[in-house]
Amino acid sequence: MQLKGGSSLWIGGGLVAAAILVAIFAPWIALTDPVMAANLMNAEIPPDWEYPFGTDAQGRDIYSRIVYGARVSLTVGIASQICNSLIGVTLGLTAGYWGGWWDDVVSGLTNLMLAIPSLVFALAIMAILGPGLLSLVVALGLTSWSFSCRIARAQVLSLKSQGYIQAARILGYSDLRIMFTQVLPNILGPLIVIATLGMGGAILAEAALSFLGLGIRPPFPSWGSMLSEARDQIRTVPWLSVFPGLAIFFTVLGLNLLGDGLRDILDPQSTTRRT
Amino acid sequence: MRKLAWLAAAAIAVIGAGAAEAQQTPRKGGVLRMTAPYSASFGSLDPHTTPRAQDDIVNKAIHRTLYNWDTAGNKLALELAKSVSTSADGLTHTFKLRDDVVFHNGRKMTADDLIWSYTRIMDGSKGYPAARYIRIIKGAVDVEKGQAKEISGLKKVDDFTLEMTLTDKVEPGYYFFAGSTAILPREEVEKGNFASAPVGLGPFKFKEHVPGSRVITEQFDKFYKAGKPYLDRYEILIMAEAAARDVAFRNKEIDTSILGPAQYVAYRADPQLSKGILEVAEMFTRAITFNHDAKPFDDKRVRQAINHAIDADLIVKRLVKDKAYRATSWLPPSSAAFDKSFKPYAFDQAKAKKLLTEAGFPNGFEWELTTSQNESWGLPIVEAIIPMLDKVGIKVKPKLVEATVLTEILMKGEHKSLISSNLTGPDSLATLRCFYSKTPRTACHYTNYNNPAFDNLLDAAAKEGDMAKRNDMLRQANNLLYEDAPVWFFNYNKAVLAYQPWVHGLQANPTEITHQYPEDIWVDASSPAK
Amino acid sequence: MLIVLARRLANIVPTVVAVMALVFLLFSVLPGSFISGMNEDGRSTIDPAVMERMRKEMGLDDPLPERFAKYMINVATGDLGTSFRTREPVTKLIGVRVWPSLKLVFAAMLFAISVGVTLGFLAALRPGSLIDTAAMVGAISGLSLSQFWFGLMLMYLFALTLGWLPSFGYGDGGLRNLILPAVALGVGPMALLARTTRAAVLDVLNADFVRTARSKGMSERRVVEWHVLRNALVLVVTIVGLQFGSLMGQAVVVEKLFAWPGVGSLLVDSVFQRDMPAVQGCILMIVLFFLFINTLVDLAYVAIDPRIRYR
Amino acid sequence: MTAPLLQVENLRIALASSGTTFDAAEGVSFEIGRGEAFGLVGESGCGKSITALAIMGLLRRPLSLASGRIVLDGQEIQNVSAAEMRRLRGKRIAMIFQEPMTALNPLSPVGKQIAEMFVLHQGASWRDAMDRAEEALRQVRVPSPERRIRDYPHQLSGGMRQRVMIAIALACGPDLLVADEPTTALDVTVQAEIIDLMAELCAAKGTAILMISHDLGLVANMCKRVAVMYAGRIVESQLADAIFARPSHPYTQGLIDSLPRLGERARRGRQRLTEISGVVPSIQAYPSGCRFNPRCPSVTDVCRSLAPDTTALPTDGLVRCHHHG
Repeated sequence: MQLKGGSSLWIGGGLVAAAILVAIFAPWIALTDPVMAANLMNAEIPPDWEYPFGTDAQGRDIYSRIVYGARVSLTVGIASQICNSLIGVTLGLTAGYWGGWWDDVVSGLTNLMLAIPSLVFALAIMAILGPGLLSLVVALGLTSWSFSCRIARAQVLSLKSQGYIQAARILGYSDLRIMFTQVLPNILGPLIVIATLGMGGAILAEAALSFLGLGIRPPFPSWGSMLSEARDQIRTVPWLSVFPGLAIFFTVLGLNLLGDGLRDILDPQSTTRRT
Repeated sequence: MRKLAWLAAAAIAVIGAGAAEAQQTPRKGGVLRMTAPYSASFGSLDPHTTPRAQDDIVNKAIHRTLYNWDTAGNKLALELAKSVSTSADGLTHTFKLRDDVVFHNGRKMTADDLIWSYTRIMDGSKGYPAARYIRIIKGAVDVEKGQAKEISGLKKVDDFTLEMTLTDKVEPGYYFFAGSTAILPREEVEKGNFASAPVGLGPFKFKEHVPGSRVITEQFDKFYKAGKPYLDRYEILIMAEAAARDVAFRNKEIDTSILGPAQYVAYRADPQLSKGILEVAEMFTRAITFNHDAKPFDDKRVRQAINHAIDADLIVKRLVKDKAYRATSWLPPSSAAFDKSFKPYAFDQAKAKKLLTEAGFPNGFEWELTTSQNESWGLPIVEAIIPMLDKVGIKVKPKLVEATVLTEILMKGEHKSLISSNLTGPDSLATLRCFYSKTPRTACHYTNYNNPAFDNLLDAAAKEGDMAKRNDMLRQANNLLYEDAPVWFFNYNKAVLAYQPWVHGLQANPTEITHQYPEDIWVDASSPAK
Repeated sequence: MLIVLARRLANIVPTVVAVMALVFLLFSVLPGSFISGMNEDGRSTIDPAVMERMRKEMGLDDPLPERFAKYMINVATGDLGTSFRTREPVTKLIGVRVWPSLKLVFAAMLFAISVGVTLGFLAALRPGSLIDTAAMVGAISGLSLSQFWFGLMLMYLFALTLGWLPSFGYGDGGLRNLILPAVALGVGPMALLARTTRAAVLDVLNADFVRTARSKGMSERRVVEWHVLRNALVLVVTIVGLQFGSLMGQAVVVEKLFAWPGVGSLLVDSVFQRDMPAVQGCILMIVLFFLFINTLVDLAYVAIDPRIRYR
Repeated sequence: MTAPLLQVENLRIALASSGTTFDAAEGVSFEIGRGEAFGLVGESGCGKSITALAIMGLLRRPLSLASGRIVLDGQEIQNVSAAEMRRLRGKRIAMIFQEPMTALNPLSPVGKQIAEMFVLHQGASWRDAMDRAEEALRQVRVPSPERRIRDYPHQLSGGMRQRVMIAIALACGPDLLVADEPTTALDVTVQAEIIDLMAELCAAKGTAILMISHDLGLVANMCKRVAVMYAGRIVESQLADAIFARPSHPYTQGLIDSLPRLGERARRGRQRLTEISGVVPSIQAYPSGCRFNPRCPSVTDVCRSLAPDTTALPTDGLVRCHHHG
């Protein structure tokens, strides 16, 4: 437990839920179109009643861009973690289940992924695929599955040693069915925790890649690209960076808190403590 | 028109400021901390191997070329030669070299050094970028192809006289002023460690290079210009990140900084910082290059419509924050062939709509526009264009790529259209050659524009010996480009260099503002750097 | 000790080969090429015919497996090829970057360990107290910060507003230039370490042998010094190792922001310039550093935990 | 009769859990004389271990001592300062824990863990303390102690580790040794050795033992007097001999019936072992009245409504049952 009681779960859950709701209802919450409602005559207006978060250099309403940006940032976070979980679980399950040379290959791959820092790997993939939402999902979704892979593999091995799998096989269950009905439910808790914490990491990684010039495909906004673009003007036009910065901070904070809270519920033995 | 008047006034203001400074007596000694803003490292300190603007900042301190850009006279001037005489056919040039030029290792420069340096550049196995300039010398291509050991067009008359025969009737200054044609001492290059310990004949000696961080040079006391350089030490600090550069400049850790549009506004608004701003109309034209091989850009009316549909003045004013001059045609205002009577395409969406309808696109079309992330001629501009073109039905889909690969995309003709910044000077003839139909795509003919009238004008201009008449023809050619709109004419760059109040003698170099000749720079006693 | 070392070293070779194969494969499909590496921003070009000839001479048109085999043989002999961009040996290019990189990474880790572990300890010794709550709120906030934004804030605060430290660059390689980038880089690992240490210490404090120690009549302070520290260290060392190892690669953003001449900024530059030999060299360096740190961590385990020796 | 070494009076231990508190133990009273072996028996969760921890002053949140007195050699120790308690702990009262696997620090040589006692309580130098640790290991009959002293816990067998624990506990010659299930985790063959060793050493040093176990047979063998705990209360305390002969509480009876013992087995013929039906109630859901009533074979209405008080037994014992009195 990182914060007292379940407060981290509730605060975190609240922040994340707010971000998700904003993303879902973006067209209704936003005041203007995030791309087309540009008017250079309105460029860089400080926050006021008409533009609650001010406008950017293109004269677009920053509030509306942040509302739509939630879609991009959350999509990147969620989709990349789904990728990571799928890859990790598939490799981990099959490696633990079949063992042998395949296990060696998977553990080799896992070591490989650990040895190349994920940001470097993501940088390489982004350079190859070029900037864009799909590229981001791929770059961040292919680079950090080693942890879920290990958990899945360890769970299979433990069930194996307890004879469950042997028994299921004797009953005539198929390999796939055993993996999905016997193994998967046991690791779902830790996986959700990993994915929640990973989502925060992915949103930050998106910002870092934007900073390096390899972010989302324009002109659709992401929080990372908005923050990155505004970095020369942090002092002179502060509202350009303050609001996307806060959006990133509170969403990632929410995800981290939620992950901590979920860990207490879903993973009391804390196989995910090491994150 | 108002714009142009303002432009002229600005130019005068800049020159006036320079004159006022010249009246003060330069102080000897001190340190200047120049910034290298374009990339996070230097490519190479061997000037022959690098075409990069970033590297030329260092080259200007350590090395020298046959010609130089004379900022005060706004023209090319002899640097390593005292005089030049040209033969009647205009092809052979005889240079009387300076006899007081000494390399940092103490040896005197002679005609042999020029011949050796130019021959080295033509080593075909190395692909030195300056080969494209040296190829103008007769026989240079044979060396490049390995068919000859010596360039036949270079002849040493005596130690300080060099005879150079060219293949075309051109002004040699345009070819022998680029930093990558520097004159190097053979014995130092052949030691094999030249890129790490360069030896030149410029005003400053190489002292230290921390790759990715800085180059430090020290005053060379045998420099050929009397009394110069003033500075004891000239440091070039790498700072590619604009936000960090801003902090460092305000914190007085650096003496110069290059400003982007956003910072330009902030610095102009600041009572202190606004006193140290050097502006110059650089010879870069920002434009969207249409590929005329691809539909619908083969149609002149579509290209004209786009020029009418975008409110470029508004973008220049609001988004680029007046850190640019609205482009009329291809050649920049500093070119002698620039026609001041022309007005840029007017913002007229009704006319654009009409042109599109005539061209068969009443409802517009979808358009993939390749762009880099550059804040002055990349993504932000495209983002501003999107809603404007949307109003005439054109749906722009930006394709973001890294700035490095822009050239390659252009050379391969993989683009439908691409926004970039193009060097458009100082050689107006060479600049316009990029629209000459027989120029290969890989040599800058990225539009594949084809207009026989334009070709004829260029052919005639190349043959014309009289500079005034030649400029006349080039002006007509440039005006043809205006009419045909092979590109979207966006703006000419206004380069802005911020400097600390103790810095004097900076030059408004329109070829590249960061390419300062550091021997003219001095700092007064209020400089905090030691 | 030697067995652990030998086993580790035997693992390094296949990992390096696999990493380099992956890098080779990835970058063989990278858009832009050699030519982009030699040019810049459309400002000037090398004659295409010359380019083609150079491609052939450098063997860039050979089949991928052949190029890879050649490269690995060269790597084995300490030759990482020649940079497209600078036309110098990559070993030289990277060589000068390693020391600044190591300095930054070690300084960041020193910061992360000294602050993170201390905070974690203090928090765990008084769970639920003000210091615990403050440290953990701080830690989770530290994990939620965007690195470049935090770096910029440090610049504004400590360089511009307070004027205590230089805002950028390597300077003369002194400590003053090192502090801000090291803090910017170290804040993430610091936050993680604070959390891990707290959890580890709480785990150990609940262990039976700590109760035994208390039943001996030991003061809390002695319990912690004699029995808790070392045991908590085992858990902390794992996280330190993982963080430390990947830090050289994670430093790209900070190095770029602070104009720090490390391997990370060279890597980013080289990726953008399509300077493949340099990219490969940088990644090799980063991976070797990771493996080196992991070996150190394994040795640290052996030193700390007697159980490992006899396994 | 001289004053007892340890008097525990009306001990109540509270467990705080999500806002409310429960009694983990209440009304616990017993006395232990000098050099006497006293047994505390009950199933896991009955409160015997936390009683031991309370005596040691080692209760940690969420457990706390709510009321009652603990008197050691005439001195009340339940409220003494932490520093004073530390001086008592280890020196005058020592404790052995159930799990020898985890009760020793895995990263410290066992010799050092013994030597700590001499450094802590007798101000010995480390070198001197290590010599004495070796001697202590010899006393608990660890073979070649001069070598073992440098061994780490994982290099020792479970029995050996428990010997080390005994060496630690008896290092400073305490007046009272609290042994919390000292043999439960060990092999049966080793159990007897450890018990014998403990009894022998304590007898030699005049150390009293508070033996805590779920195994009534083991306790009865070793101890003079025995108390049986159920659901946080002592339900019966008796002389060990008497408890087997005449168990007074139905729970004690149940415990005896469930014991497999060679001698008894023969006498009772092939009769099956009986088990106490039902389960131990959880601390949050102690039944009202007599806490044993849901499982008691002779339960009556009064058992369900009224908590029974203690009744003196003729054999110098006490029982907490409505059916005695």
